[in-house]
Amino acid sequence: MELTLEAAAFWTLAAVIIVSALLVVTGKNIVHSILWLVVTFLGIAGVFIMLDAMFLAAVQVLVYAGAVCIMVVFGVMLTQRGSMEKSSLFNKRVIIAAPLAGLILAVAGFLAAVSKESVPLSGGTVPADTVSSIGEWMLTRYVVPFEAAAILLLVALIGAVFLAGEVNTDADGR
Amino acid sequence: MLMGVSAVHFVLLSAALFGIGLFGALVKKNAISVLICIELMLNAVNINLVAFNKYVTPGTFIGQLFAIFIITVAAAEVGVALAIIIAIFRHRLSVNLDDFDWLKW
Amino acid sequence: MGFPVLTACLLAPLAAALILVFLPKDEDKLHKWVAAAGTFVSLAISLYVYFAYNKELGGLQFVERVPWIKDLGVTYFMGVDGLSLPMLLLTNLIGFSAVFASWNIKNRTKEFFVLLLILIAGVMGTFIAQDVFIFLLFYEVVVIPIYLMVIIWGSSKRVTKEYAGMKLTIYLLIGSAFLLAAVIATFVKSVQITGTPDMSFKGLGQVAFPEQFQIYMFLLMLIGFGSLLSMWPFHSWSPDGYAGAPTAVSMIHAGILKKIGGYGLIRFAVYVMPAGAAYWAPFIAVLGVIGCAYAAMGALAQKDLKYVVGYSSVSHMGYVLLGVAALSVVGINGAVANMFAHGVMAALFFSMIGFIYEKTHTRWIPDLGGLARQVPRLAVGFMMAAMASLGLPGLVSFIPEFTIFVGSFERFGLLAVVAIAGIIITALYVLRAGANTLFGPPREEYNHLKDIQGPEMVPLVVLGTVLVVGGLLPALLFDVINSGVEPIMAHIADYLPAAVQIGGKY
Amino acid sequence: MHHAWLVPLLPALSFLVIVFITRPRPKLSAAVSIACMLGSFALAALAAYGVFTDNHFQHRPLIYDVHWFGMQGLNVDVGIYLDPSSAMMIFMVTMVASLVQIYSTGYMKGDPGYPVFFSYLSLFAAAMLGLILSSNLLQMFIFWELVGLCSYLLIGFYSHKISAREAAKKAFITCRVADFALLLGMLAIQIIFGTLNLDELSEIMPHFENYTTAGMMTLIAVLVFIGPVGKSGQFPLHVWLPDAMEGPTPVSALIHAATMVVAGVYLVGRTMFLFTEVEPAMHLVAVTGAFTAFFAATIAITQREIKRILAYSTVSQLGYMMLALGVGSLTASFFHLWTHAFFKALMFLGAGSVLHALHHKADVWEMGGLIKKMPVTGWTFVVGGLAIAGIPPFAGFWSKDEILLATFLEGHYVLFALASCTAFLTAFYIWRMIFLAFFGAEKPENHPHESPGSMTGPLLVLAVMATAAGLIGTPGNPLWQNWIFFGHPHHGEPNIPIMLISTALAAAGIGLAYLLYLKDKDKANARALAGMFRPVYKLIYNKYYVDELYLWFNRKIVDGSARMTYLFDIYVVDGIVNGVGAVTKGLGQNLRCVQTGKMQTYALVFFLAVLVITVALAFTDSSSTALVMGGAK
Repeated sequence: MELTLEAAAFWTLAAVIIVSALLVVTGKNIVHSILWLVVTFLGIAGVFIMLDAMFLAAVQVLVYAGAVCIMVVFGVMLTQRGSMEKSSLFNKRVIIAAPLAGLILAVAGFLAAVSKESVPLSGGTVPADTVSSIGEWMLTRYVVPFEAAAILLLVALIGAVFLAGEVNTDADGR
Repeated sequence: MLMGVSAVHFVLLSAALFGIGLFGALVKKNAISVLICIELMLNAVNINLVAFNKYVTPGTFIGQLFAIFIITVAAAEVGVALAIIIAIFRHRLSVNLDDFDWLKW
Repeated sequence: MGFPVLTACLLAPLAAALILVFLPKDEDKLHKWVAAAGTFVSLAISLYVYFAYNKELGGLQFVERVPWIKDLGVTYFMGVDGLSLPMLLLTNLIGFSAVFASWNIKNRTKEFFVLLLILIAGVMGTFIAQDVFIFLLFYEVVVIPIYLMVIIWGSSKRVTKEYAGMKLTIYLLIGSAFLLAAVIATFVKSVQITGTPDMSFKGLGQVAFPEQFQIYMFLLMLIGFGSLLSMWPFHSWSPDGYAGAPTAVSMIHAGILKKIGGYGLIRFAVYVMPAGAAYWAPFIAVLGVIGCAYAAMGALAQKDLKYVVGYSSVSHMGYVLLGVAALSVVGINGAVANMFAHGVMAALFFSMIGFIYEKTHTRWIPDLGGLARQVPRLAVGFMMAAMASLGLPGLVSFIPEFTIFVGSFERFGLLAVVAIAGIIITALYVLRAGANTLFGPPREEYNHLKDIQGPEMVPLVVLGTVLVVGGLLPALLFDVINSGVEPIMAHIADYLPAAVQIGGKY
Repeated sequence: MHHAWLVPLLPALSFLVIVFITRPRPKLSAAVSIACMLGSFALAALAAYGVFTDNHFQHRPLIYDVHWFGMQGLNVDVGIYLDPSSAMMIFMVTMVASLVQIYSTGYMKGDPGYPVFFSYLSLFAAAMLGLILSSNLLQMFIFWELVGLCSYLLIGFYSHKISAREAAKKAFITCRVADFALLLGMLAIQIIFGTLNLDELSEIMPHFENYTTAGMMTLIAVLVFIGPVGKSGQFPLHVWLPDAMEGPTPVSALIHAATMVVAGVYLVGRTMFLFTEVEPAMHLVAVTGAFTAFFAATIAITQREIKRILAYSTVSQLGYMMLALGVGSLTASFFHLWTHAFFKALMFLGAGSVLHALHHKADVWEMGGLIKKMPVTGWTFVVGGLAIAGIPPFAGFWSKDEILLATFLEGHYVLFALASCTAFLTAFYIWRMIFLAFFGAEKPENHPHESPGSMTGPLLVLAVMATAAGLIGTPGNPLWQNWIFFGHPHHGEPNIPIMLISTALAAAGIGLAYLLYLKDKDKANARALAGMFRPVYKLIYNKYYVDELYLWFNRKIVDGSARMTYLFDIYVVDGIVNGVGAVTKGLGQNLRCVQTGKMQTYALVFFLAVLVITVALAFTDSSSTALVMGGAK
């Protein structure tokens, strides 16, 4: 019954992720929340590494911890005026939402626990060269979703620009 | 229990993260906070997908591919959502979701 | 299959509507003549079909079949038999008259006549379609023009025209919802039993449905067709609807649209679900009798002419139900003939009331009086309709009523007596309305009124002729109807309880 | 004789011609109408001559039938049924109708509705003749209703008068009530015996037990009888007939005295085979007839309007005819029908002539001494009076005597007494009217003048008939009795006491009227008498309040329940309909509050639902549990 390295890594990462996620949710200052969010994302990147998904871990760090968080900070800057002290408060739904979230967790946990036997305990071996494999898959079998995602990104880009840039048409639009 | 790390562990981790994100998404007043919490939920899903990729179908990368698409879509979503929040903020001078109730009757 | 006569008949009004669409907006006269031409072609064709129909041969004639949706067994299946023929003729008689009854319409004539023509074509389609699917299709075609016509050209009295239009439409749609459910269930069941999809009346009629199934389905159909036929207690759309509707719509609605209910009840419900019919027949008879007596009493209390006729038509439909419920050759013959007779009579009534309203701007009986001196021709038309309504022998409605009475009295005994007593009340309210409108001291404010003339005479001449000819030569009507009814009754004879002799009832 | 079918057709033709062609030209219209009527009369006379000279027809009527319409279970023929009864009727109807039409050319002169009037008269004649010649009950019913329609139109001829309009409506609806029963009777006959053909029915009836019970048979007979009760103005449905006097006087003479109202008697006579089989029905007919005769006669005593007196007299005389039928004597009944047609038409036309002269002043108390200025009208009226009172040898005597005799011989002594009283009353009220109107002092405010020849001519002809029409049926010369009978000819031995009694009663009635209304110049005794029996007088003068009773019933019960039904309809039935609508709408109103527009609430509910569904799927059904447990094999 010794603590394997794998287990130690998992429990550490899990603790980091859960604690930082809780801090994200409970924090009253939104800037602090975003900073804790970065920690959560990094923890998740660690989990990805544990799961032999190197490429994904990199993407996670680049996209989530980097780009998304920066973008959210920009969002905060553009919308929040004055003090950040109480910029991220709870509303009245706490009373229902807390038990609901707890229950969903409980049910998911229970189901996961019951179905333990049917899930393989130790994973298979993922090919080491994940990046090239994924690249091949993406450009062959999954080329259509890939292109669709590309188009989606383009649309989102244009849409975001249009929505955020509305300020100019505003004057004559109304 | 503490010894090996199996798929169940990751599923439980993912569930916990999802629960936290859900809780935040439901109770936060600030629209950007809600957006952040939604990202947490998406990440929880990603953990699940990658975990199953490793434990169930290690050779085919389906889970990872799925996760990549989710990340892509999430990035797009964040962009558009922030743009919408900013646009609304311009009209209402508020990011409190409870003020955005003009979908009602 | 020779020249598609029935399709031509069906398309003539639609063609006229199409031409109307391309005409300039303010050519009022032209619109009316185009509409008249379209309906005239239909009328001529249907007259030809009526008299060319081979009564000795019977069955479906002038058949056209084009498969349409193979998987659902839907066929563009047109044909006429003794049941459809009088209805087809009636539709075109009334359609043609309705165009002339609307001769004085001033605003949006183009839209009005386009809708009117679509309406006529739709109703016609329901009567010649021999496929349930096509039947329902045409029925749905009818509903929307009516709604538009009521709320645009209608009049608000006791209730607003918007209310009337909505009530009318919702009732029609509720009826069709029940029907749709019944049709789908019947179709699915028939496929389960026979394995081949077939939506024609004839095909469905051949299927041996389980008895319990028939009983449920018949109830659905009864509610569906019954609310169309203004069966009590689903009747309250009828007086309000007619009062709100413009003349032409009242004519078509009371004259033919209502008859789709009775027609469908015989053609579809009784034919396909004979065991259900036998099970529910006493129930139908009771509702019919209540409808007769109740609506007659209701009509007695009315002071608005259109309400009088509205309630009266509910009462007359009670007779039709009673005839159907008798489930005998005599009863059903009477029911079909009465539908024809009532259609002609109600249409004439509404057209005359329409003219009165146009000229005096009121339908409120206490405000009218002595019109017989000022507008004698109008008075003649009104009186003819009134007399037909109270079942005066020598006009078209007496023999059908008599036939229904024979059929229902035979089967229901005392129950039928209540309905027959309705003829007294009918006489009371019809004469009261007629006398107070037409007779008594003439009123000065109506001295300047112009009698109906020229095109306005068409409804009176056409419908009046039918009233008299049908009354003097009932065989013209009954031979045709009988040729359609007898095969139906022969088909369902096995399911019916043994005829009850009247002597046993006392 | 084989052209009998033309008899009703000629007037019908004239109706069409007037309506569609000659209406703008009044004179021509009248000419067409009269020409057709006379032609019809000639044909009818020929037919009657043929029938009466050939004994063969008494047992085997001439029948032509053609198929009219039919289906399995209901076949109806129409046709002509010519036997002595119908031959007599068509002869009488065409004759009276011709005379009335000629009379009308004078009476209706200058009326704006002149051509319309003649068209209605033609239509009426056609319908009436059709009724008489019908070979089938349904056909008879059709014409029965058509004469009702003509009656309606003609009573309401002065339609601008509210009283005329109301009287017409009353007539139609009263008859309608009766026709309802008749229709029921016919339906029962059709259903039980499978035919409405008179000839076939008369053969079936003696063996009706093979088809139905005696109780049912009685019911049918009673139902059939109610129709004539309405049309022939028998108690209690007599109320419409006096009001029908609102119509032009020629109409009253033709329709409401001579022809249409006797259609009821005729129908009962035609369907005698229904009644003779069941005793109670016969009694009902007899009692109704006798009571009506007496009842109407008492009312007639107190009435003041000349036409109303005549109307009640008509009701009374129709009661006689019914009585005769009820005691089984078709002969007596039809004989009285025949004579009555002439003398009553005569009196009505005479009354019309008086009204014409006095510009429609109808109260007999305001007349007086008219006979000096209007000799022809006056003396013919006196002839009519003698005939109706039953003074030999005028027509009425013979026929009334026949009825009394038949009643007596059949052993209905109470009815006989009632009928004898009625004879006395009849003589009294008719002569009261004659003395008041034609004799005594002239009233200075009246300026009567004799009517033109077109009106007096028919009066003279009818006066001759009123005198002589009875002579074909005297005990010494029983031609009538050999022509018209039910079953077999019936020869009552001439009963001298009965003749004497009836003559004495008639003479007494006339004498009493003379004492009270002519000898007594200021009519003090009459007034005193009326004063002495004030309550009775009021009761009778107000016609026993039957009209008021019906009016009350109509106003309160019928209209009241109609009102209730309508209120029920708009508040309950429509209330439910609108209620369903309101509930749907209200539900929407309330449910829309759930749509707060707050996204997080929606999400909350969404995840709650996810939770519930997941739990439900995972913990209830095994198959779905496996689904939720994931791709686990």
